[in-house]
Amino acid sequence: MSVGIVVVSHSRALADAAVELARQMLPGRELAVEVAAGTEDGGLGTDAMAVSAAIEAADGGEGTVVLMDLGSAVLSAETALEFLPDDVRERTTLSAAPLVEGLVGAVVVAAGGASREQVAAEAARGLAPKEAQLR
Amino acid sequence: MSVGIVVVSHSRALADAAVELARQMLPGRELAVEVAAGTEDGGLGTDAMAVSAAIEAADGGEGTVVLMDLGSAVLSAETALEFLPDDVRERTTLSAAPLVEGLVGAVVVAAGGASREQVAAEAARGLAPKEAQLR
Amino acid sequence: MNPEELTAWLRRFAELVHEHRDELTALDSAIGDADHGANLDRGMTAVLAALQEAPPADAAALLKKTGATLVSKVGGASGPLYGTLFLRMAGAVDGGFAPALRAGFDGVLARGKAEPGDKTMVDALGPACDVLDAGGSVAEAAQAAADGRDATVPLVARKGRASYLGERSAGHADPGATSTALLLRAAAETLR
Amino acid sequence: MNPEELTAWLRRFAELVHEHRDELTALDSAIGDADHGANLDRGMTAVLAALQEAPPADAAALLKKTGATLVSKVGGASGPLYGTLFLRMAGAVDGGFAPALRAGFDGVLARGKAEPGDKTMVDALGPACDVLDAGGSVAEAAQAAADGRDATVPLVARKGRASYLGERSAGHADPGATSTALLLRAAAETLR
Ligand SMILES: Nc1ncnc2c1ncn2[C@@H]1O[C@H](COP(=O)(O)OP(=O)(O)O)[C@@H](O)[C@H]1O
Ligand SMILES: Nc1ncnc2c1ncn2[C@@H]1O[C@H](COP(=O)(O)OP(=O)(O)O)[C@@H](O)[C@H]1O
Ligand SMILES: [Mg+2]
Ligand SMILES: [Mg+2]
Ligand SMILES: [Mg+2]
Ligand SMILES: [Mg+2]
Repeated sequence: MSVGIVVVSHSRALADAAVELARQMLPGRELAVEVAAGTEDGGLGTDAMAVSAAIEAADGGEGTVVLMDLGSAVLSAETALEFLPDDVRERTTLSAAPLVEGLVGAVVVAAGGASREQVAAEAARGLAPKEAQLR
Repeated sequence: MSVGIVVVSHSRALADAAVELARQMLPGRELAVEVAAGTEDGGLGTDAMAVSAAIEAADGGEGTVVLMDLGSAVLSAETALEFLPDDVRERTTLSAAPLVEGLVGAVVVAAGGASREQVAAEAARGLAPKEAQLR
Repeated sequence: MNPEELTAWLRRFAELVHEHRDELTALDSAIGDADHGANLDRGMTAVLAALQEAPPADAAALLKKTGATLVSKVGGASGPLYGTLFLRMAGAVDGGFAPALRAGFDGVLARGKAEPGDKTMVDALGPACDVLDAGGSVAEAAQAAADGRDATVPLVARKGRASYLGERSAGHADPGATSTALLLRAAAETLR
Repeated sequence: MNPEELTAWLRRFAELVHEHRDELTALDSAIGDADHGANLDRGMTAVLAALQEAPPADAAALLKKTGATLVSKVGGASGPLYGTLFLRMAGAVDGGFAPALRAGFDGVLARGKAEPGDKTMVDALGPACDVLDAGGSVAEAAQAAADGRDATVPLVARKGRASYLGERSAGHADPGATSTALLLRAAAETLR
């Protein structure tokens, strides 16, 4: 089992495209990556209940790392924690990492069997490749 | 005239969705935001010539701030600089800021008439709202 | 408190939100993403539908359902914030409106981490709670919320989307403080 | 160098890339995003089409067009890298193949900021340039590039997508070093 990844965004299109980009790095490999994005009617927004469901779906026992786009998505994700069973909540990490850049690194190390702490740390250094290239 | 913004991504869908999300913060306001994303055949990739054209299109005289998704997008953007007229190149800033988070802040301050340095600085602090919310 | 008076309050709030939908959106258009009216209208419409569909047995269940609906349906930052307000009220409603609203306010503070003066709904909700805790009437609390909303006009936003605007956020009332003033006005019109 | 021999080189490289497309993609599938074969095949197909459409008058113009086409059509990191290689070769081609390739290699280093041992195309291109600069034949340079490619197998990637894998990138040849070995093999087969 690997750590699961959850993408919380105001935009369904953004989340789906980010996941597609990241999954490129997993040719033929499996990983639970769940999306909670957009409002029910297809607009821009987040839904704490959808985040909660996505976390439960992505959690295979090793916990999840949750990436969010903007501050209000963080509020929804924090609220989502309240609706999770205690054991699932305790193994959920909300990450302030850059959504797109962090996701790519996170899926690679998660698929490699890294721990939740390692996945979150890799997401957090998501800007490093761009910074190194621009130095 | 405002500073223009350019979004360079491997994914056209990702770039378009990020711009839609950011433009929400500019109800009724104008701003040049150009996208260079994806390969000609709709696949995932970047194109230095398309980046160059996007920078020229976004530059209204005050220069541009260019946001990129991953390291290889930085290589394309750096290559794109070679194909720009000297004056345009000199007022182009390539930013290592988080693509989505930085873009939202960048468009708001750019639309407010900020300088290129201010726009780049705002993009660079794109993770601050998430970090503050998660502290 | 009984479910009937709470339902009356929520109905009136939904009505006021619907009436002021465009005004709330216009305020959010000046310093945000132009959706606060649409967000809250969608959320409160969903709340009324949920309460209608399966009327909760008691006040706590009703507030819980209200909160759970808002965190799901509003879409913006005000969703988890108003949602948490009602979820926390559910745990304190046995003591009456004043302690329930105070518990809700504490929930909003914990969720959003805003401080008074950050130009948020906190600036309308806090003064209302203070009035109630000091023994004031709900009408007086509603007036305090309206004054708090007005006092957000000159403030520079330090939380939420409006904070992206920096100094440019000054000169406009905060959308969330404005809707909170409506929440208290609805209370003054429906609760004794 | 004349445009005819350069065209022969590029044609042969395009052929080899096309033949090894699946192998390059399989290598990139192990430590990247499984597109290097498709990327370079698309890029070199576009190069041949561009050269055919409007045959450049001299070697420099031909190399420039090749580079400009690759930076546009490849899509991956190898686009700006191979593109820069050819663009810089254009400025040094008057001195012959060896100084041109060295100038191209310097361009790749400046563009990608990789160092020898980072498990990239640099590890195949650098040794080839060293052989040529020391007066070796193009065939010897091609052998050095192939050896450089083989030497990437145990390395841990420190640049490009493969670097996301950390230690897990060891045990596989680098896709870009593999295609660079093909570029030098094509040179050995077409240039004296
Ligand atoms: N961290 C926070 N703490 C308290 N209130 C906040 C916070 N962030 C935003 N708000 C309130 O939410 C309102 C905006 O709500 P809304 O427009 O529905 O959400 P969004 O800004 O996500 O579009 C603001 O006017 C403000 O009153
Ligand atoms: N910064 C760099 N410097 C030198 N070579 C690099 C660099 N980044 C990537 N490469 C080369 O590019 C190859 C990958 O090319 P390709 O798969 O076409 O691009 P991408 O990785 O963007 O999908 C790698 O195998 C490596 O040899
Ligand atoms: Mg809003
Ligand atoms: Mg919103
Ligand atoms: Mg690749
Ligand atoms: Mg690629």
